[in-house]
Amino acid sequence: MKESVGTTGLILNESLLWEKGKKGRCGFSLPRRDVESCPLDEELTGKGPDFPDLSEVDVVRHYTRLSQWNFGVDTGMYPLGSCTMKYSPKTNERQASLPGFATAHPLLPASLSQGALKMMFELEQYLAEITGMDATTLQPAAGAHGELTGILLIYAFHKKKGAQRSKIIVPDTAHGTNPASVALCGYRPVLVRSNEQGILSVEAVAEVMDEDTAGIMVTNPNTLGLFEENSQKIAEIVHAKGGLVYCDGANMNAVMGIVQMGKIGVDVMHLNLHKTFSTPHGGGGPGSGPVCVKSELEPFLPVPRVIEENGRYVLAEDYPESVGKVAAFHGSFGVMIKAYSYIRTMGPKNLKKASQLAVLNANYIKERLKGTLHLAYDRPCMHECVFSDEHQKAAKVTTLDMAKRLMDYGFHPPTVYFPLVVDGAIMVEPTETESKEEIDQFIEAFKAIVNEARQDPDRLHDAPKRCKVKRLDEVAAARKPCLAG
Amino acid sequence: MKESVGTTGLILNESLLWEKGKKGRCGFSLPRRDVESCPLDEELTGKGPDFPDLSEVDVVRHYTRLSQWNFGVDTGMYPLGSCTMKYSPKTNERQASLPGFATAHPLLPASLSQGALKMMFELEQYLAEITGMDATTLQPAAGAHGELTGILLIYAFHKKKGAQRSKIIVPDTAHGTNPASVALCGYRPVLVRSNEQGILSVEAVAEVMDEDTAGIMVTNPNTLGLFEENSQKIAEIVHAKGGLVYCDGANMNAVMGIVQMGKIGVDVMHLNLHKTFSTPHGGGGPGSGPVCVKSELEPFLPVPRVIEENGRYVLAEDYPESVGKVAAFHGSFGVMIKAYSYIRTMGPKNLKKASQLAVLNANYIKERLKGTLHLAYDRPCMHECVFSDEHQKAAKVTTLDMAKRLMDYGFHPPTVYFPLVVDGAIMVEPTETESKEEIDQFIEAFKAIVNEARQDPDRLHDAPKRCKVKRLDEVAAARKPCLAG
Amino acid sequence: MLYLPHTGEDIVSMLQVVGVDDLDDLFSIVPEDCRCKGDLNLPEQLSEWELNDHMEALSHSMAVSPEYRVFAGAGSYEHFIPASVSYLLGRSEFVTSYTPYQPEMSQGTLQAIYEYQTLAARLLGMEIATASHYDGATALAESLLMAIRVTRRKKVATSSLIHPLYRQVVKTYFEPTGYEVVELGYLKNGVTDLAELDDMDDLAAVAVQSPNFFGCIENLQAVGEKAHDKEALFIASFTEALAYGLLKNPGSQGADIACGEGQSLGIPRSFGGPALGMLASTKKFMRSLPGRLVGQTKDLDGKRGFVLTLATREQHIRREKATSNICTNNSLCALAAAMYMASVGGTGIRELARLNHDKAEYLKKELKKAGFTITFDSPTFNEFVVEFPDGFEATYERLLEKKIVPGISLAPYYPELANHYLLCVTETMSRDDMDALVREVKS
Amino acid sequence: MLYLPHTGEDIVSMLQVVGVDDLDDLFSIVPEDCRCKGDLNLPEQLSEWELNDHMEALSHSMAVSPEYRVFAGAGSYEHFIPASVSYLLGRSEFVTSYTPYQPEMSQGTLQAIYEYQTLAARLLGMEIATASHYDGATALAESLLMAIRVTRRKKVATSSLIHPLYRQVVKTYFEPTGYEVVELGYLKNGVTDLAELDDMDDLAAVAVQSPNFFGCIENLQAVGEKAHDKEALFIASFTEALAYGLLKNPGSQGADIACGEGQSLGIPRSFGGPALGMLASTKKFMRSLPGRLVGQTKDLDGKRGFVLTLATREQHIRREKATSNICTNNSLCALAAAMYMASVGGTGIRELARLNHDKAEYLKKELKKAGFTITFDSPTFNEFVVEFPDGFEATYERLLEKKIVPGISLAPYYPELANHYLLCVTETMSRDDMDALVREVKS
Ligand SMILES: Cc1ncc(COP(=O)(O)O)c(C=O)c1O
Ligand SMILES: Cc1ncc(COP(=O)(O)O)c(C=O)c1O
Repeated sequence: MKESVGTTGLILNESLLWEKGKKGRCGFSLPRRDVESCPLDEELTGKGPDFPDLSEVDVVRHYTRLSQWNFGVDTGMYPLGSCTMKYSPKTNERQASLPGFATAHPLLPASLSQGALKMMFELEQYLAEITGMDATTLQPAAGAHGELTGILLIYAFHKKKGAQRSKIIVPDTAHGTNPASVALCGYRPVLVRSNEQGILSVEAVAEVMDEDTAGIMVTNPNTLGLFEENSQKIAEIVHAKGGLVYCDGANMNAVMGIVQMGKIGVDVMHLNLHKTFSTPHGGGGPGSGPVCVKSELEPFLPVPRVIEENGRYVLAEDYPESVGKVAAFHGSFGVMIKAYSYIRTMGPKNLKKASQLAVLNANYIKERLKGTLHLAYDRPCMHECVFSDEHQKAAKVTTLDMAKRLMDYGFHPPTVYFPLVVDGAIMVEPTETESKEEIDQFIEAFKAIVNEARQDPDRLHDAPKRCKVKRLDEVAAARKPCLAG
Repeated sequence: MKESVGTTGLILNESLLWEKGKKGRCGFSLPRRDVESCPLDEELTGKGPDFPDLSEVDVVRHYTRLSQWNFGVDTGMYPLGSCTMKYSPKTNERQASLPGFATAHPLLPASLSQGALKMMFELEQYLAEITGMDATTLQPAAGAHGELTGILLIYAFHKKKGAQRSKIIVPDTAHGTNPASVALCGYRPVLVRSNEQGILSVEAVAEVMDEDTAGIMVTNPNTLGLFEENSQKIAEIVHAKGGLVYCDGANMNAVMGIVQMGKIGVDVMHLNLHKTFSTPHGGGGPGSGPVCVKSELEPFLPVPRVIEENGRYVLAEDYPESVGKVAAFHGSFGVMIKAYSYIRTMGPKNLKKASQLAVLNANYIKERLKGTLHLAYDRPCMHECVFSDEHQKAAKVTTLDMAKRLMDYGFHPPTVYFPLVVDGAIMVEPTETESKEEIDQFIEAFKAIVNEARQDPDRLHDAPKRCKVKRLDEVAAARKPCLAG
Repeated sequence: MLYLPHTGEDIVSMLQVVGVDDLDDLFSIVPEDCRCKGDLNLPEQLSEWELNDHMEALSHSMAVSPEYRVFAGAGSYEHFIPASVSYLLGRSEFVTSYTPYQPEMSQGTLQAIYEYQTLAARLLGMEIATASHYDGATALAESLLMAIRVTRRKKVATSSLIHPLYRQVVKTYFEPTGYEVVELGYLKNGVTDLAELDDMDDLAAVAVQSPNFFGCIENLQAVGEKAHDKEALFIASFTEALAYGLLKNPGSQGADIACGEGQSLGIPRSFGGPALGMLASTKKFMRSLPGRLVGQTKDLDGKRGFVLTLATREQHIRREKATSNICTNNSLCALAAAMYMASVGGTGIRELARLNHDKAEYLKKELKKAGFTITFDSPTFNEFVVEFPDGFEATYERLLEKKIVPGISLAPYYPELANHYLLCVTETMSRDDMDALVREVKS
Repeated sequence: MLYLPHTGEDIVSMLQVVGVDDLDDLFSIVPEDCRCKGDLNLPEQLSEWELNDHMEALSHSMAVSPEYRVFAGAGSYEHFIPASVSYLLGRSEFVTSYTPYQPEMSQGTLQAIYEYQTLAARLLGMEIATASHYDGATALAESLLMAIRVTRRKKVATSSLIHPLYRQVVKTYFEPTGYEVVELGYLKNGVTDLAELDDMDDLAAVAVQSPNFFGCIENLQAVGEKAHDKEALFIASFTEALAYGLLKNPGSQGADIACGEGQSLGIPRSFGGPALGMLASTKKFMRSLPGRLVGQTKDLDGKRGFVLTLATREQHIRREKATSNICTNNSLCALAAAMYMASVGGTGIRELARLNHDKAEYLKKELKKAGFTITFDSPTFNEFVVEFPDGFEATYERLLEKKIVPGISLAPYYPELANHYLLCVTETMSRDDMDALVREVKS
């Protein structure tokens, strides 16, 4: 193959903040003091935090250097399965930083915040339309927070019905946040196994669904990148027993404008704006996890809700059945602006196109790599495909080794060891913003690595060799945790 | 010494723009067409430039990767002599990008551009005050452009006097732009040698100064980092013979608030806002090279000039003796904003302090390295000090070798082989924004390198080894030039 | 389309490899009746330039400084943010990376968050801090649940002077759990009535906010003692992190957990989010903490590096037994806070906090002079409660016309406090701004 | 002070090493009577926040879009700039580096400028382009001087329809040289009168701008033929680089040198600067080019890399014999242009140029309908000349009140053209904007 994308170059070491600086420096322009000082009672004052004192140039170099030890979507392909690492358009960043939005106080009177309320009102409608649901709350701050909110809605629903239930069905392919969210609401997750095709069978659900089960939590498309074909029948079963269907919509990027979740019996679902709707991940957040519901659950949505009253927008609190609040204010407003901008600049046709190309890219990789890597489920996939290290076991090369070696080739590794149903899973989600050329390079790189696995396994065991640090000892980190300097 | 600042890490290869992309892609949002198309005569239309078609993500990755092959002041110490690579405050960038400034048309009526005119008017006054001169033009786009403008003023001065002259005195320590600017104006540069102390002697100048000499062009402090102590006497001699004194003020960073050029007989001088006044260099510009003059030269300044008329600012064209224009519009307005912001946030005390610390840093390096490297002139220096590879000749290690090796240690090399009067010159200008810690690391690095020069010269001959590319063949580049792909 | 790089040929050749005829065929497994019919009903795409116009128009309808002077805090504070922080935070290596699951290629984020954890712990006087939570309210809810896990008790006591919206979030989180929340009333001087604790038992935690919602500084030490007497955890909550540049920190007052909102530390208010949930504790509770943690370790060559650690607490390993369901947190906000704390520095933050306090005192004084009542006489930081005369609503509206927002009305949260307003003054308010406010409310 | 890292102790210990007692002693070599007495007379330092207020106030007094609709071009054009370009251009590795004298550490800048040179050459249809000059005017002056060097002749002919301000710069540059500039008049249809060339001899160059200052497209091929008949170099000058997305490029019309302004290529107008001087030529004149050049080469391992090259033309080697005195150029502006050209792409620039042309034609048509005279009937790109009735000055002022700037008056530059205005329309003007203009000038 031609020269790998990854190479090495000069970068700079940088010590920890408190190993730098000198007392008396300051990187902040202290405002002029225009009032007399009036000292607070000694009783109440401490000696102040032990922060280093740095100049502006100290701070700028520190973070400029650190940034160069990082890899982002802007650096290269980041096929992290289940995370939808698509390109985040720069214009969306610009919109979110408009002073009117960025510096607005959350408790401004509605008369002074019409722009923000209008944007939120419209975004709620767009998301309801995209999912085929009836109403939306933007308050949850991330996917898991959306799950929690959704389960709280289910809880409120059953409570109102007068008969609370104790369990929620969760398939074995579910993301860890699903059972965790279920448990947070006092429900017991009931595990159902996906079938040999990697999806839920009607029978499996029928077997466990009963009157004490509040509902089911299905990720669709699921974490194997497969569409849950039986979802409608499953929904019927669940509904028949008075349960509700929760859809984890983290993988909505596969089916925008194609599948209407509302039509397949979903009662409540969350979206990840920081995945499907292109808002950047910021190295782990902030995200935004709106929840969309069918009308039967609307009364329970968190307050305040943005409503329109003859052309004006107001925040309404008066929903007696509401679950209350899941965030202090309105949720990740700054993130919503970016998702809103994305939807407005894409329009209906391009959103659908995006899903089609995301699925095309994933299937293309699946087809071109399945000879090289063991493919867990050899069926048409949606936005991602899941391989494993099965074929490399002989050479004692693991999924982790191959992941680390990919770094040397200039690619961020896929998600590894998830979903748990595939042992040594390698979960590849390219997203639609990767061009055929990028994807071909990724495929070549993976093939080259699999060759190395055969010919020179230690190259992989020792990987990565090009990063600023060699492979890090995560076990030691957990054994004797050092969490602060 | 402790671990060097320089190390290696993962960076990404990136092909040339036209080796990427696919016809039909676009990284630009084409505006909606709201008028009918009306094709231009075939006669006049070409087939359009052969540009690659790229998506926004292609472009973003291309330049993100390229940027990581670069080193800037924000990355680390950049002691490039004569270039005053001080830290460029981020707030100044913000001011320059304010829409009112960034998107203003240069020919707006004065009534619609008061803010810009006021800023320029005040900046001219500030610069005159800092240099101790009477008037300023902001039109020149860089230092050399300022020189050209200054020499044009001298030319106009003598022309008005009715007796043009043919020569201008230029010392051997002068920057290459000086003789080149002199020549551009049809004058013949007359070389005078600096004395054994690295400065101009009164005698040397007296010897060559005559009635056919239009003036002298002195850099003060000069390029050896030395203050031209005899400048007053020299000015007297030049003036006595009807000549004018031009001061290359590129090194003004050494003497803000300390020396008044106006007081030492300077008639005209330029400043480099992109050096002394902290505006960033942008990998080679844009700069700004204002010219300050004594009142006798003011009538000749370029037009238009910003003047105040009872509180309003206007652009005045009516200066019959003006040399005309050196730029289409007002010069590097965007750069001026940054310099203006710098002066306003520094204030008179900090500007002086900046010069004091710049000189302190240079003298500190001079003292601490003079045992290690040969010091060309062992006297108190101003903003920079000049060493040479004298001591390394034995080991066949050159200035260039040491410069390249400094990269591996994480520092940008000093200016090398300039000024020409010192053979193998190593010209170190730390500037005031480098802290003692940074400077100490630089000194340690240089000492380590000099050790390597003794023990393992080839390490230096092969340097750099940590950068993305090894040492580049500049000779081949010039022998068979390939200037476009 | 700008963001969709595929050309016609790309699609054709890729479809061939996949072995289907057109893009729709990729979805043949999707049952007909699950499909969308026709296009989504969304507005047609805008060009980048149309978007700019549209968003500028929306943003212009918002009341923000410098045009407006907003004397509102109540959990969201206006503080200056250096241009250097905004620039650095925008570097795409930070912005466009995911949670650092692959540490060797995420050392920038990891060292920066490790530094954030350290500075956060130092600010609060605690031993360790988490990598971030969604906001101050969810950080408090998670802290209370953590106390319940740790103590195996089912009841918590929370001050009624904790931010009312935080208490609503706690209520929402607790609803399905069956755990009990009892609220502590407040005294005339605007601090929590700790006496009410005396006849409460089996408390998992006592949570008090300082400065509290009225801006008053609570006696944390007393809370700590009472809580510990009952073997309950002492949870110190806060909405204005900057206060600890000046006040005694929670740790020094015996807090077991300190949690709250870090927005003041260099994060734009952005209509309330994204925010920064801060959560810190003593080492003792390390393995019970919710949320992500970055720890120091070594690489194969023994070189220092950083990784996400103690994952066994987390949902992706522990599933339903995890200490929390949180996954994505507010990492970039934590990074902003770290950059901000590093820029302000130890010396700077103290002077900045002083300035906040002194300016608020100035406005207090001027309002008193003008004849208004400062309801509570306990010391405050940069917020305080004023009682305005009956019918102030009209004045309030008039001030809005004048582009002044004179604080937040307390009535919705504390019906007994009709005509009471919570005012906030930070370093961004000049003496002139404050004098103008006083002039207007008087007239 | 934010930007001065030295602490008191730092200064003391460093002074010790240097062997002087205080900072003033560092300047003992400076004769007493050269010294400043007391502080500089400058305003006291502002905080970052005071600066923000001050600069915002200044900038708000400027008439810019969207508030104003400015139909002015004349060498400075309003074009959309993608947010991606502004972001990328702000990356400090590009912004805070110096001229790439040390190539191994500056490959980012060097490859980017090499790419700029290539795209610039392709846009203009030339073989090579320089790394940049200050602006279009100085690029023209340097081109004329270059022609004089190359041909060893002392006279140049320039069209009177080259931007008047460019011609002033040329005049200024030529004043001390003794070289002669003769100007070619223009014809009724708004193009240069080439017939005047017939009885001129010993010309080093013939310089014509297209589209010219009236917006009219010149017959470059004819210029080329006439120039070459006289063994003079043909210099094609321009102010609107975008035009070559649609028009035949200078190279295809026989230009020996193409030079002009690149501001339209992604560079904000910024009140006229910094700008981008573009200068391109045939390979033949490579070694006579003024200014910096980046060339491709290999490193020790044979890997591709880029360096500044042909330095023997330059002042730092050649001193007074250099082809120019230029040192610092406008590199970051060239980088912006490269990013812009890469973003727009070959397909995009063509459509964008068409849109500029078609919109200008629309306004032309509407103005004609409204009864105004389009003075010159030659084809134009995105600018054209209109004749307004006597006393239009009043209307002009009224339009300014309405926040419309109806072009530039030609009278100051061409006294014979009283009441004539140069109007510009780019992709940033909507049909509504143009209709509004027409409505207003009519009423
Ligand atoms: C399938 C699935 N569900 C839920 C989540 C949780 O979303 P978040 O990380 O935003 O809380 C994720 C994110 O990794 C996911 O992939
Ligand atoms: C002493 C001196 N004079 C003149 C110049 C030329 O300035 P510029 O590069 O801005 O044209 C320089 C810049 O290197 C210099 O150092």
